[in-house]
Amino acid sequence: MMTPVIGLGHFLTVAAILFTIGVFGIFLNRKNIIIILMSVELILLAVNINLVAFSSHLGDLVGQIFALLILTVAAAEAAIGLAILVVFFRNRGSIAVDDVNMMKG
Amino acid sequence: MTLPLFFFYLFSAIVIASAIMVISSRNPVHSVLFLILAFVNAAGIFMLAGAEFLALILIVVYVGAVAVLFLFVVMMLDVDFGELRRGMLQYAPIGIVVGLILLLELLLVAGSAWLVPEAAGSGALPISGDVDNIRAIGRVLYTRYIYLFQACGLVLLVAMIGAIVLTLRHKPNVKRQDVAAQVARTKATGVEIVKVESGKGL
Amino acid sequence: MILTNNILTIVTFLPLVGALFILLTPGRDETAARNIRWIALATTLVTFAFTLVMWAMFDPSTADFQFVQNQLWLGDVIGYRMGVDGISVLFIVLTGLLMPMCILASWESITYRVREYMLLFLVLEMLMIGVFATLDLAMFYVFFEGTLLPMFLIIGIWGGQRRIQASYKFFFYTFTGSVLMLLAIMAMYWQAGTLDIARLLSFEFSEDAQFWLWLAFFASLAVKMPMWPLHRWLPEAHVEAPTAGSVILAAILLKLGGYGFLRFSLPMFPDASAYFSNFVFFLSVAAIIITSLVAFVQTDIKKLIAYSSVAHMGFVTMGIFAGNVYGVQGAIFQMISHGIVSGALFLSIGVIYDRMHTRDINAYGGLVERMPRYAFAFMVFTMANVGLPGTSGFVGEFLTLFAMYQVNTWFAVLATTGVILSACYALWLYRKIIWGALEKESLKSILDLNTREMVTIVPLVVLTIFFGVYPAPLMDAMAVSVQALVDHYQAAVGLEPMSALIDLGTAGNVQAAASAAASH
Amino acid sequence: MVTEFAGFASLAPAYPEMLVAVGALVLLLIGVLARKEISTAVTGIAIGLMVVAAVLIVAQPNEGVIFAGGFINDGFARFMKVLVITGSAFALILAVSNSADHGLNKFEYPVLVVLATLGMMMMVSANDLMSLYVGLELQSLALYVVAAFRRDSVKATEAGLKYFVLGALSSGMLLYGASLVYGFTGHTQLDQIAQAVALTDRNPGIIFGLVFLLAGIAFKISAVPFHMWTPDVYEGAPTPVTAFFASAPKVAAMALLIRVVFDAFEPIARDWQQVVIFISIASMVLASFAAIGQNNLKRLLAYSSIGHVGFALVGLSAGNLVGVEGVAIYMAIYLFMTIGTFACILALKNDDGYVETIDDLAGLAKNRPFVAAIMALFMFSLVGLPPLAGFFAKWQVFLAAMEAQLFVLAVIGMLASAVSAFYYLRIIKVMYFDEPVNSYAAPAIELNIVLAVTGFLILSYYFTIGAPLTAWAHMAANSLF
Repeated sequence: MMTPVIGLGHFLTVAAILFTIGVFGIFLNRKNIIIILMSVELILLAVNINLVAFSSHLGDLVGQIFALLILTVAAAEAAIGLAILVVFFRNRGSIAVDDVNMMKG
Repeated sequence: MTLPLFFFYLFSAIVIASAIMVISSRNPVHSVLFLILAFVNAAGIFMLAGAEFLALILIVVYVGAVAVLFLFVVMMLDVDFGELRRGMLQYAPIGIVVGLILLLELLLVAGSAWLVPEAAGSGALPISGDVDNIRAIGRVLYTRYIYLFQACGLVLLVAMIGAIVLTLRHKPNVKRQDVAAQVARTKATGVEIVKVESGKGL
Repeated sequence: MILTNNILTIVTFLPLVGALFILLTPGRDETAARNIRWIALATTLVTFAFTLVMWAMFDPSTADFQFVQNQLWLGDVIGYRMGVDGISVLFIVLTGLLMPMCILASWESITYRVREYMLLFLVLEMLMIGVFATLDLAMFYVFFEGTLLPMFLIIGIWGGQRRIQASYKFFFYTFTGSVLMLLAIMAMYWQAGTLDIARLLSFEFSEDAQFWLWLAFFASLAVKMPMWPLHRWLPEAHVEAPTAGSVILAAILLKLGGYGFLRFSLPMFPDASAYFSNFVFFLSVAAIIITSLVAFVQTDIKKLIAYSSVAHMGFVTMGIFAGNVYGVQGAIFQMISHGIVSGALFLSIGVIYDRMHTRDINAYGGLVERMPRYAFAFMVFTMANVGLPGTSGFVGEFLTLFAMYQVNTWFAVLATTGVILSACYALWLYRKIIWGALEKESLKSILDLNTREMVTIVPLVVLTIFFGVYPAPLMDAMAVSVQALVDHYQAAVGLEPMSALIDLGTAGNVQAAASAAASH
Repeated sequence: MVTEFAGFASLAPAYPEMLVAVGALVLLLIGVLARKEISTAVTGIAIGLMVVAAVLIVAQPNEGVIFAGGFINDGFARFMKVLVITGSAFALILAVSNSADHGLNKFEYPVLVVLATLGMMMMVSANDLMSLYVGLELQSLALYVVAAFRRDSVKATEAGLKYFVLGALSSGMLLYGASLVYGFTGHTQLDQIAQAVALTDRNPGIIFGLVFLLAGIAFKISAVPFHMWTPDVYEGAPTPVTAFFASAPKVAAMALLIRVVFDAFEPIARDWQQVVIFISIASMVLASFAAIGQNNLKRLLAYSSIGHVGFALVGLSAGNLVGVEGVAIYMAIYLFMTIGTFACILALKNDDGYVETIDDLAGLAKNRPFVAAIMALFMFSLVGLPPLAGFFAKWQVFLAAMEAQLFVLAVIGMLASAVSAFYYLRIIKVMYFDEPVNSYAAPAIELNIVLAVTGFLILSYYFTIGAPLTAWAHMAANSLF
């Protein structure tokens, strides 16, 4: 239906950069949970761009349905995440989480 | 450069720039605002790819609800963000290395798509030209994908239960109106007759 | 007919029935403990009776497996397969014989957690009989490795001062070796397409496969045996284990290794066995000499006996890998005899340990004055341990040495020095404990064997002497199976069948051959 | 677009899911409408619901693909679903009498567990990347909440938060992989992906998509190097919740992994096998060594579960029928061992609270001989000592690895299992060889029953459930090939 004015690679590149920024954000802000949650949203956004681009490129609607599902579920996920964050904050008075420690006794 | 391509580069540049700002901004409120900016521009990218409905949803659901929820939480929690940022650069070198490797690999994939644009087969649900995007989604969402649709409903239900069970607190001293209790009042429960002996008081 | 088909199942799982009764015995007081002891004793005695029935029903004129059961059980791989031949039948009887003695030996010395103790012993008996009775390679491993569980707990709970270290060492040495054998078993399944031992015995593995499979089996069996230098766990386990635990360890558990060599390494991997035989001879002779020397300097009686066990097992491996009829028969005989003798020695040590609560050699001396019966029994066992003619220890040691002479004279000569060494330390031990003046105050009031101890020790004295003078019952039972095994092995490695040289059908011939060799 | 809905009867393969979904809603209504706190009753009904669902799955042979290819019910799915439901039901039973101690005495807890179970059933039956994702998220979201359920405890909420963050990240990776797979094959349905993969030669896009997918799932089964969350979450979450985490979700995620790699990526088996082998070795080795230093029981069990996932993956690495059968049996046995072990931990309560560290167990055999005996049984079984069930689990997976000639993997795995014996034995040593320090109250009746049942099954595996389980697992594995 659409003439592919913009090549698929353009979209994928943007998505790849976004995904990397998201992962990097999680590494960078290991203590700030709010930023981590936002980084997760960025990752999901990258995924959605991927899916939409593929959907358009393939002329196939499934990708958009998939993206729609992800949007819905991600909204639910954000709600849960923030709820847990709030109760944690109430208990701790801070949102700093100790580093995930692999060898903690 | 064609117009769509120009807009694509514009939106992409803004999305990436604001994504970087999201993770590096000193103030989380700024982060949320940049997140909103990223979403709005991503909606533009969606539009360019022909997914009009998703573009709308992204703005309505994400900017309208999720991002605002973030904003609420950031404002509500009185967080000392200065403390959180300390030691942030400690992980930066390894993070940069990991990030770069990841990026390179992902670009490799993207690049391969660039080189062989027809690597993919034909889809399961072809987009027909004479139906607009929202209509096409609507037609399959409640029929073909009824299962996923219902399941998403359950996911949202879980989110609701979870949010309530985690955060709702019954405060014992809050007065509420209870209609049933009001209607059920009788003389016996409502009035107490006390015989007061003279000269004694209550 | 029903009995014939199911005799092995009965013998193997009968102890579990007793264990169930013990589990259901109510109460936690002394009465309950007594009931539990009696149940355990009755169970082991009945089991022993059934093993004797099985031996009586056993037909020694064929090398085929008897009382066979063969059903698939877990999927298509693991089956419920049972059967015995002349090699395994004797070990089952030996196990059945020693278990009641172990229960009796623990009658008074085990005072706490009697229920668990007896339970573990009955489970252990089931597993040990299972090892010898099963014809499924996977189930062999299950039984073989399963013995770790009760033994670990027996050493760890009822053991001596340093029991924890001993139990850990025991567990890890054996477990680490065994996992490699497990992988080898799996590899054998994929090569041969079955785990039925009867069919595996006739399957020819490629030489390359044999090499690795032999090594993997060796890793497990040599630890269990134990062969020098993998024997380090044994002295500690022996020293720390309670008396009955030591008896079982020395008498039965060590034999699992030898049985494994006989059942798997030799017939299934003949080429590799021949290839590695010099290596095994070297280790065996090293074991015989080195551990005998080490035994000299021990001050702990149990440790001394433990090291002598390692030395005796050296004769066994030597005999097995000599790969001729003398060697294999000698090895089996040596294992049975060592089972009786070393078990009896540990029982004897348990007797004085119960009285004095020390195993230090220097704490004893002159026991003959107060304990004449004990002194006599201990003498018989010491003689058998040394390998004096007329005791059961002689036959096995002699046959293996004789076999070794035929294969490699140098190793045989070196091994023979081990016999002399063992005579030295064993007699020295006997002199220190039994002879001399009764000087120590604490020993003045020591009592001789009571009835219960007589019941445990006298049968072993009788058997030691009986098999020394007349080994025919054992030799007859194993002769045909051993012959078949050796023929198979020698055909595979391309040697002339030895059976043409001397007919070793009966024990009389063995004795004749023995005296003939002795006159050389 | 034509509707593909052909009457209610055509949905028969999904009846169990529908039953559980409706049941969850009914439970929710009961809980909300009831005037007083009735969490125990809701828990009871929830367990009953699970039992009915399990019976329905076993008794109802309706198999097939429905919902336009999004949902599949086959022998494998039925096997795994029964396991998942069993795990969830047992996890609920464990929380009955001590729910107040762990802050679980709210009716939302059983409701969330039921919903999580529904998510797991969807994962097991997923035949499409989309239904896979939605099922996974339904499960995960419920688990995040359950982990933080004790909202006044810092440890529990921190556990919930960590679990959430890493879970969300893993979902992101999984999705990124899914999007690449979709893009480069043009399909989301697993069997169609397989067809497309078979047609194209090794396309880097598909490979990367596969790797990201595997990484996402590896998080869910807590395999190394994506295991970091496990010890913290296990330690922080309330013990009945930890028991739940360690049992049913692992089974579901493992089933998901098996289905994805076999249904969708069979043509490039070589590629994913290498990844799985790496994950497997890393999990076995790291868990064996990292667990040695632990003194907290729940952390130790976390490492133990990491190690066991590694062992189960040995079977998957083989990539053959025996391997899948082995993994199925492994997960079944692992489920019972885990439930039983956690039941032991929950059965030990004194005035200071529940047993937390290994040292607390000292001399347990004298005070609580029954619990100690069962615990020892489980430890020996976790080591993989015959004749206990744990041995047969290992037997199955390593048998598969030997068939696939993965000798190095098998040897490393076996040695790792020997090392792991060290820390399991330490628990037995403390219970049996040391002198008592604590005295514990008698456990609740339903815990005793759970202990007796699981202990009996583990002990008598060879005689009782071994043969039917093997036969059923064989059937289940066959349905994938």
